[in-house]
Amino acid sequence: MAQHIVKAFDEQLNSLDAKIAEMGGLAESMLADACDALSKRDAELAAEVVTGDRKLDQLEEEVNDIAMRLLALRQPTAGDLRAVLAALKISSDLERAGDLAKNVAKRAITIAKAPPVTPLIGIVNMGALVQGRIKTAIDAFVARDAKLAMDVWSSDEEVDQLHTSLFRELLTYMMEDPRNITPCAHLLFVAKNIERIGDHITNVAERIVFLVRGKLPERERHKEDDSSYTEVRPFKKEN
Amino acid sequence: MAQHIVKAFDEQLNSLDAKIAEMGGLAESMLADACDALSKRDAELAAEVVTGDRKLDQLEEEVNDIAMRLLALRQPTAGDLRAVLAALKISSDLERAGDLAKNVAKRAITIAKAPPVTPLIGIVNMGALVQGRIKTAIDAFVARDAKLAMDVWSSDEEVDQLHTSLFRELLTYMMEDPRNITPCAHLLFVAKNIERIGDHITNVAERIVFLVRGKLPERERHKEDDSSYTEVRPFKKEN
Amino acid sequence: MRNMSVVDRTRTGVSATSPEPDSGATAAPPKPNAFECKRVEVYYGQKRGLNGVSLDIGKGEVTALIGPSGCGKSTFIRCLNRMNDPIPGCRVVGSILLDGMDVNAPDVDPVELRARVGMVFQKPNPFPKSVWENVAYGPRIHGLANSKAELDEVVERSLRRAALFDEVKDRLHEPGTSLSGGQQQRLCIARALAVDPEVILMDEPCSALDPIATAKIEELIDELSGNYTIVIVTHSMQQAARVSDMTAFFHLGDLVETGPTDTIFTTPRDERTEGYITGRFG
Amino acid sequence: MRNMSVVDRTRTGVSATSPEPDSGATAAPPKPNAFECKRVEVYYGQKRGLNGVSLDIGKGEVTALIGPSGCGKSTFIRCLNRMNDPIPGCRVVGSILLDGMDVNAPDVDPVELRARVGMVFQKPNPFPKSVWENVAYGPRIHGLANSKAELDEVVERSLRRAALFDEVKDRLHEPGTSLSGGQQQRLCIARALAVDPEVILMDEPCSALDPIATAKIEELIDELSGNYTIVIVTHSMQQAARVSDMTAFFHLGDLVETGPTDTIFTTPRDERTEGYITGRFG
Repeated sequence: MAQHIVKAFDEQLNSLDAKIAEMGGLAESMLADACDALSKRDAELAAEVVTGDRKLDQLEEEVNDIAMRLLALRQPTAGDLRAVLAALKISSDLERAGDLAKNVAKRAITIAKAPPVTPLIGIVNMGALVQGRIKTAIDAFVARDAKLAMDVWSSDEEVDQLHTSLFRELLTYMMEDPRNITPCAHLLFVAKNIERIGDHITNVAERIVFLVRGKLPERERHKEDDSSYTEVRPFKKEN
Repeated sequence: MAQHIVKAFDEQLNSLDAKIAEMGGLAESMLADACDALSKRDAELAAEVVTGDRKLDQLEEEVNDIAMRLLALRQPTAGDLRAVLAALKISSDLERAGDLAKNVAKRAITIAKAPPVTPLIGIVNMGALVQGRIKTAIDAFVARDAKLAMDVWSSDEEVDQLHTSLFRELLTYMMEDPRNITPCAHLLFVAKNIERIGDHITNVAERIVFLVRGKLPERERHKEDDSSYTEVRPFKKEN
Repeated sequence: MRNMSVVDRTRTGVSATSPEPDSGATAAPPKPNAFECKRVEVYYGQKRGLNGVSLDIGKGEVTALIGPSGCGKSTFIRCLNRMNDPIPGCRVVGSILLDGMDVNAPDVDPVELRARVGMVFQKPNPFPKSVWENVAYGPRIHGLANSKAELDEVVERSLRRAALFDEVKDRLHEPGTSLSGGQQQRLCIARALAVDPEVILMDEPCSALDPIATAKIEELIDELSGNYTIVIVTHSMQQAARVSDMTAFFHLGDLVETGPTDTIFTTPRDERTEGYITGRFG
Repeated sequence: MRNMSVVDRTRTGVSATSPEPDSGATAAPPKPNAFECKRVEVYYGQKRGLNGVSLDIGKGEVTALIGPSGCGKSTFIRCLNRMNDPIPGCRVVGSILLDGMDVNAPDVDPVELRARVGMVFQKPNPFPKSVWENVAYGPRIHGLANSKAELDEVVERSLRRAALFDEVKDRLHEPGTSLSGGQQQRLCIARALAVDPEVILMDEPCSALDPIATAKIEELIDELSGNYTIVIVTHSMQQAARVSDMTAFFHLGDLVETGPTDTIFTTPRDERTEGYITGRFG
């Protein structure tokens, strides 16, 4: 698309894009650091993630603010309007993704205090997967690439499957040894949080598709993981 | 505020308000039904909540759609613009609240299959508390009552405290008997979901304050519950 | 459009060449058209001002014609009631049907046509007579009223429809030109309404008015739609967005794109339309 | 305002009565004012058209004056370079300082004042002369250039500043009136710029232009701001929103509210301002 006759309008729209890209980068590195802190039992790194979330909150407010001014002062229509609305929605998903990464970090601090009983490799893999989806989603946003966004949108199932198997695994650990219960309970939430960051990235991908094409992706997305329906029974039945 | 000279503008803004009120009512009754299904072990009622969530998703899309058209066709400013932006944000919080209530219902189905081992009164109380906050928030929205919204905004701490004590309690049950682990793990998420619905309502309250006053509430909100930092040790230590 | 909820405003997109039927079982019955225009070309001497425009105008709808200066939108609207006739060397080719009647047929009386298809201009142009006379003139010459009492009735009804009666009921015998600009424009609308038209054409009706007077005209357009077909040419894209059901975008004598106004302003198909409405044209 | 990021546009709100200092340690130094107006009243005979308006106009900023017809915005802008002087019976009371100089002082030459405070009108009004002559006229009568070569330089520089040179460089000796409406308006701006003004007043400069020509003028206003103080009267609230740093809302001869444009259009303080910009006034 060509430039606006009024150059300031382009600058303001670009500033929205830049904030979104910054938020995406921040959410991505928060998740990476939180998973790192978890696997390395590094409470200090985890604490950094917790405080780092403030920056993301602040960026979201800035996006809200720029978007409101753009709407009030520039009366955007068509693709410009969709860009402003996409920024509003995406920033709120990224802010929540950051919130969830922060919560992972908080729990990493608690888990680091318990004896290291459970293998974390599944969670770390899931984290890496979601981290990659954040990156690709932001690339798709910056490039206005609906096809790439559709790839991100379709790639949520792998995360959901990982999560459901992790849920099962963690419950098994809890049944093996009551001392695992506190750390594994927190790990249940860690896994759920990462899965939900994945959901937010799916939303982001959806908004990018709407931004570029003017309509949402069509086929019904297989959205929810199955962990809510998962039952695990203790090995040694007492009855 | 007086009517617009162009009456259709008022009708369109009112239709946004009506959708938001409808969404609020739906989210409220979904939470109530989910908690009811949980305490009565009523899988059928729970299944109704799960399917009912689609209506909320659809309403959110309608709000997005009306908001986009209003922005494109009416170029709202000042309070009108803030109302459109508030509707966009609030609808997304209510949609997520509904999602979380749906997840409570899903888990209620799973929990109903396990033997009834844990007292659910704490969770049901927490649900009722949050349900009341949804209702008050929507009342505040419809009446454009920033003071009432501030009441809602400030009343999140009670929910957080209830949640932290529930977390501790549920971990204790899990340690008492491994057969409790599956249902209690789901109850951990049920409690967390309700707590998070509370967070979304806090966001809704915040947006109402911004809508009415043009600025966000000022003092730093005590936002997070402490459950992420909570440790519970087994009664009988093995070392 | 005022009685339609925003959500329900997804009308059938009338394409520039041929109307596409709604897909699916919920398709509404096709709406009747006030005008059906096919391959309309306008020549000024050798110069072509309109390059074969095909556009249907739905009955009871508000259709906005937009586009940069010289795009042909005013030329097109003037074809609809043969306002181009008096221009020396001007020639209209193609077919323009009003309720099936060829408006350019030799047996059509342009004066009768202009009673059925009224027009309101950029600058309010009341006759230099009283408010009452301005409105009564048309019905009298068209023989629509036989007595002073009947004329009084037509005048009041027309002024009420134009949302002006309450403001001028005590000033009916003052000159029309003594009214404010916005009132004068509504007086011109009342004058058009007095001869019971089917269509009202408006060529930049608010460009001389302030925002309050403009909003009153826009509200009036909303109120008249449904009962009257309205075609409005406007330089203000925001006005097109606010008042119209359908928008047609003209560029260099071509009809580039037409469709439901909300579609044009949120997801236009043509890059030239998007360029124009977002302020990107060089 | 073009070089400011949107976020950084939280300027000090200049209140209608007295400027309030920024609170806190990060307060910017007070911006210099081009104009300081105190209790300005304008009388036409016995009738008061402006009820004691106090308004400061920041140097290098774009200030938009908005309000319904008859609100006093045009009356006020015309005070700034004494364009009201020729109106019989018109009397201005109060103090209007331009860089500290009382513009109404007896020793101020209105012609000199109008070189420092240029004006652009609603209808582009080039002289019936060539493009070159239109721009060269002012510098010549004000003795700002001594030779044809110097005048050529001034003309080119002024046309470049008005973003017009590239479009007219091969037509410098064609009549100014042969240009398009938007080009004519930029020519009038170039003419104002040629005498090196500090302030440019614009009274509805785009109301006769289409959206593309309007956008070009708005982009030009953005480019000129910073180097020139610009005061613009506009009926289009959207235009005020787009082009200005500060907005002043007038109503019935009163200055109701003034402040940063983004504040006025998102969170105005006064209910009358909100009513006007949201289309609620009766």
